[in-house]
Amino acid sequence: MIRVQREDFDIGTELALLTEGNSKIGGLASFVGLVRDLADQGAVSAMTLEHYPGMTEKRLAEIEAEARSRWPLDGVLIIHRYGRLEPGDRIVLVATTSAHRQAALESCAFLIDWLKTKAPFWKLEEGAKGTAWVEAKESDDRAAEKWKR
Amino acid sequence: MIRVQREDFDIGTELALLTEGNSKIGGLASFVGLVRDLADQGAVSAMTLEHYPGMTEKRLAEIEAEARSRWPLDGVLIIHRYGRLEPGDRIVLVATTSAHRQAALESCAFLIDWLKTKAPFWKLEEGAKGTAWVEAKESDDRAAEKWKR
Amino acid sequence: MKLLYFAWVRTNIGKAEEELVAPDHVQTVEGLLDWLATLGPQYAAALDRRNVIKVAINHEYVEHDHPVRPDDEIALFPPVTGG
Amino acid sequence: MKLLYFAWVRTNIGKAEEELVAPDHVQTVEGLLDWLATLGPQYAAALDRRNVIKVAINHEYVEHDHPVRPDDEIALFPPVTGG
Repeated sequence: MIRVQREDFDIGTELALLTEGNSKIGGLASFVGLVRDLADQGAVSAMTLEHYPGMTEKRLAEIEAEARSRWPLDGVLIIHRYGRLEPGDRIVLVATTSAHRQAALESCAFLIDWLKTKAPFWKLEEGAKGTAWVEAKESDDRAAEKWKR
Repeated sequence: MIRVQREDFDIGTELALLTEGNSKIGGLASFVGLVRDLADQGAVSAMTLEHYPGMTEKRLAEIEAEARSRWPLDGVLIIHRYGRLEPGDRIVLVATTSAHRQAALESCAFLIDWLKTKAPFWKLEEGAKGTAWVEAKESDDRAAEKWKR
Repeated sequence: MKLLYFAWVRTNIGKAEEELVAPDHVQTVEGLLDWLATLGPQYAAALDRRNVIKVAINHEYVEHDHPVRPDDEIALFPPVTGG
Repeated sequence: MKLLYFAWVRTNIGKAEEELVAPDHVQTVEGLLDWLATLGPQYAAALDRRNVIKVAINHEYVEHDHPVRPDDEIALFPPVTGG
């Protein structure tokens, strides 16, 4: 399931929904990305996440479909927020459930790595010296590369 | 933090505690292991987890220390239950937080892989034909092997 | 065609979207970017780092040699930084 | 020494723990296992798959050539299956 929303989400509620009533699940893996406070480096006190409505949902659905084609998954959940967020705020939740532990763990890492290089979101950071668009990181490209087939 | 307990735990509460008040955290990775219902394979309707009180806590603390030596982690949480559990019940929670996504994801996978081959727990399954001790899996040994240095 | 701009492509050009009718010789993304860069200094600045600009046509990523058509929705943006 | 048994080592031997005084020639885990196997058919059965038996002395994993001492807490169990 894909959700792109301005509102916050509750991790416990979301993960509970993903496993509820399905006792074939052996493992639930999840990752939550949060806004880091880099104020001591003169950087972020807050950020605004821009996205491309319409394309975002399609690309996330495609990433979910790719994960399902690679691993035997029961549930897949991706929630990504947009709008203004402050340090400590949740940005993204990805979670997967499977009968098998490795399938859940690997697909969860895959989802966040691919999302980071393929889903149309951009971060505008507010720092001491004004705002600046975050530059894409090579380390994120390398993380996505390792899942290439 | 290490907890070995008979009682269930609430995933949302535990993960919230792990991030609360620390805005240096960029990523929270977690894994929950659950009792699978294999009744259609004539196997588990329930299981009992035995452990070695005293040694269990020490080995889990050692696994946490090993993870902290390999990755820059803020929080580490391992909760493992013992006693009788039924299909759908939570068995184990491992969770890690870090400034960096890959550190959280990798250390979370490491913790559950090592725990599976090093922490003194044993599963006694209740099936249609009585009880049987679960045999260790080669796939778990291989999963742990990949973290060897 | 409908043009959409995001992140620093948007802030450089100074608008989020516009309807444009490209001249007939604009047949590919490459040609479109060449032509857009002539529309004013803000376009030239936005498209200066040409090789990093990502392009999506009708919500699908495409390469710079992809054809463009009059009824396409074409989005131009920097490498993504979500997650 | 204090012996602890877990999982099928425990259910085969029929008890969870016991205090035993090993003869002087029992100097290593290997020697201890040899001697235990002579204590009765249930011990022999529990220790039959000798190479898979894991051993912890005072809560630390040890190999079968590790020395044993009279005041040790020695646990014998199958490969672990938690998580």
